[in-house]
Amino acid sequence: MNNYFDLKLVELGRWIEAFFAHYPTLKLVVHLLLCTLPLALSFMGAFAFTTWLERKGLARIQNRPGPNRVGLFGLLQPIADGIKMLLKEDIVPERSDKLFHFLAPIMLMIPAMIGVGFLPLGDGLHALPLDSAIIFFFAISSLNTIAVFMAGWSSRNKYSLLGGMRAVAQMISYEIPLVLSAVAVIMMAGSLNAQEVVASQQISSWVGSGNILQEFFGRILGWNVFKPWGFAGFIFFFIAALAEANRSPFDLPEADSEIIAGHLTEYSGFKYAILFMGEYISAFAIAGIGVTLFLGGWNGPVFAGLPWFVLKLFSLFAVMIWIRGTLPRLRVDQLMGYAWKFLFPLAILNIFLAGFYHFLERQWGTAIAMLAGWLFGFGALQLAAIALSRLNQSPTIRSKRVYQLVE
Amino acid sequence: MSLIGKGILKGMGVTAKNFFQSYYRKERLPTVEYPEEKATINQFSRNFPFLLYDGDDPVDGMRCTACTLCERACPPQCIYIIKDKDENGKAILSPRIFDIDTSVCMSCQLCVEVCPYEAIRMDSAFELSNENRFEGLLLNREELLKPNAYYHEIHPLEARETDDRMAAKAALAEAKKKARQKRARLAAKNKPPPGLKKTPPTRKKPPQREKSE
Amino acid sequence: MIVAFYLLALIAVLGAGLAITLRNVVHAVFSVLLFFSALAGLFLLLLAEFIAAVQVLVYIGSVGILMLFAIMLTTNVVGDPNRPVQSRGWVWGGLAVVALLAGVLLPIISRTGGQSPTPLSDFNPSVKQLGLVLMDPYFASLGVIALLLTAGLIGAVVAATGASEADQAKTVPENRPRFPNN
Amino acid sequence: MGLTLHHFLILSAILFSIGLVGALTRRHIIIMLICLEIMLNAANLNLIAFWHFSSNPLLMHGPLFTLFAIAIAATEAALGLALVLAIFRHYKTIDLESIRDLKE
Repeated sequence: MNNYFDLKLVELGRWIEAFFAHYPTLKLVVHLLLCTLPLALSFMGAFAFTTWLERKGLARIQNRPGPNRVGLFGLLQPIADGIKMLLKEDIVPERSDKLFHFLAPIMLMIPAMIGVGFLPLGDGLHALPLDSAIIFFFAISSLNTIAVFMAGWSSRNKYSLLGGMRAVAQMISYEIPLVLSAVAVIMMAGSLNAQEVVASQQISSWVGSGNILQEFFGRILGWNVFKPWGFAGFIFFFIAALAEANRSPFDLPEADSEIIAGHLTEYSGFKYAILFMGEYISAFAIAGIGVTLFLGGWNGPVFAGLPWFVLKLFSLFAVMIWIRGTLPRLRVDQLMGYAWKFLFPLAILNIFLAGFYHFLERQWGTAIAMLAGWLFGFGALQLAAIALSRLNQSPTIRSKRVYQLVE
Repeated sequence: MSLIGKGILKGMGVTAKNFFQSYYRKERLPTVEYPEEKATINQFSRNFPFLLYDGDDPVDGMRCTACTLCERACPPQCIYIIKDKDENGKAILSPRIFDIDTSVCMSCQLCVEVCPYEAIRMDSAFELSNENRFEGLLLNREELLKPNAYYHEIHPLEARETDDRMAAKAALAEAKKKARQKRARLAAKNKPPPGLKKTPPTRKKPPQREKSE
Repeated sequence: MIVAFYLLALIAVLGAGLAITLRNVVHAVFSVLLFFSALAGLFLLLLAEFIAAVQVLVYIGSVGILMLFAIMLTTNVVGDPNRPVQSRGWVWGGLAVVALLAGVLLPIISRTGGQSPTPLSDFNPSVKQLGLVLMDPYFASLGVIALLLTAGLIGAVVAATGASEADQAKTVPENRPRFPNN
Repeated sequence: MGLTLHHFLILSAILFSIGLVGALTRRHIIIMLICLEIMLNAANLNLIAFWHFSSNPLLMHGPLFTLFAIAIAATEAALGLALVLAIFRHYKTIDLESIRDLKE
């Protein structure tokens, strides 16, 4: 059985619930706790682990060893950081909006956690199995913007306000290519239900056939990244997700060389830790929805289920860290121009490409559709991308550059 | 046809190479993990000044003559000197108090440049952290005085040069002294009118250092 | 169910009430966002899942942010403290609305049949059904809405960019408020 | 006692009234837009409630209508706020009672 791990987990949940079978109210409470508590705890743990991973990875990229003092390989560093954050003084600016300054971290944390709840972590491991989970996810993740604005505005600091406004502008702009690239997937899966989207990414005639080889490949080859429109969509999605999660190279709201720490400037101590955690968990949530939409969710060759989801999530995050270690920060006008003049038209074009692929698949079968999709569809996207980048170049770049000081 | 994002991929390749090679190539991970192993200090490194003495006894062999040139040259004014006096209240050529506030010192080395007696030099010790934030970094005479051997240990080349210079100076002074004595003897023989050649020997001393540089 | 309803109703009324009474405009916008989210909860209670999602996405995610941006781009947040929050003759307006509520709306509501033909959670409407309805019989209206949205967007851009160079030169910001309170 | 249509109708009537009071009594132009949104939302709640308690909810007329209403409300908000910006640029104030003349 392939989904052994997930089924055991679900069974464990049922077993715990069975203790409270005679008390319906208590059973409901226990059910809710079982749905939410492990999720919250595991994602907080994942956050702690990721801070370690990020520091370590960035350090290695920059030829440093990274944290290695606390615990083995510095693995206990996040705990030390947490204790430090807890013990720090909580500073609230004198003229700040006290209530909103207090509410902003909570407001960032809540949507991040709800967003995580919409992810199908495994077969049957789905905290909020709504019928329109994916659109709900995007709706909830747009609440981040409000929290960031709240943090920026309530601090009554010009850098905070600038960071907050930058964050809002950026998140609103990149939400459009994000959702548009997801639309292609939703269109092809024919459902907004996250479980059905995952199920659509396996070759249904092969999975469950009993043949080991078919079982093995049936759960891999159906992933949306392996389809032309899915591959392009994944790239657009990933770029937009980086911006949406305020990650480098789109970390303008927190650009420390320009505006100190943006909306985080006036936060200290535990509120800062919570804001930071909220940001990471919303990044997790977006990476998770990326895994669900494009990387086959919890599908995997053997032991399909939770382990595969976790593996994919962390590898996606590792790529984010890798990008952070490589690319420099964008300028504000470049950032907005990139969203509106480049990603947005390409994401729309990608929806047409998906439709074209679907039509071919219905007419002549998968093989022809794949071939034509990769050859023509992808070529069309590439051409459009080149044309757009030519169009968007400023005239000074297009003409030969003249350097005044260099002979 | 240029591929979109080729530059990004190239950059990612560079960082990936950095990442993986840092695990098995020494030159990719040059970090010295400090408390366990210490970086080898370059002999030209400098941190804060210290005072030199010759011989075994720090106070007797002290080269400093409390001329306060360094005190006046110090831009952040972190040197504080009080001249010593003997029991008759007459000034003697050594400092009673010589303090350097290393929390103020900016390691400019101007005191070293200005010192005519090669008495003050830059130290390369760097583990100076201290629990007392008021007096801990204010070094007094006893803490500042270090033997010439120590100087040879930390800055061998420079110390040798200094020693040579001092030896040359001493030899020159000796030669002059001899010449003066000879002249004195000759003068005693010839009995010239007194009070004619009095100043030259004392005036000659300061420019000599400039020449040696 | 009924507890959830009363809770959400309380939040909604509170949010709306605060929105129309607070002097600080940013606070008012945040309280109206509270109202929007309570309404999204009510939609979920009524099994209109998709509408709840759209409510959050459009109202909280976009309209709220748009309002905040408009506030940030216009005056100071608290306003002139010497001027009242309410307009002149606001008592009459309030009284008229209360009269409308008590005299017209509530009697009409009390006359409608309050009995629900289908009990809650008896049916399970899916988003797919909504999509099918939207695509087949009401496709024309969808197209019209799309056209309207595009036109609205362009109109908004034109109106917001608006002022020409000459106009800008004419209205030099000489006595512009100095933003004393943020 | 379960939830009935009455609950939702009375709630939406109250919310609508609150929105109307705000629109009639406040002088800040953005608050007036907010009040318009409150009224529209109250109407949407009404639509959804009627749909939920209708005899054939699977026809999906309620959500459909609400969807259109939301789309129009979004357009209205965008246009309204753009007009607010234009007004502010012209009059240097958004206090409705200070804006008296249509010309210049």
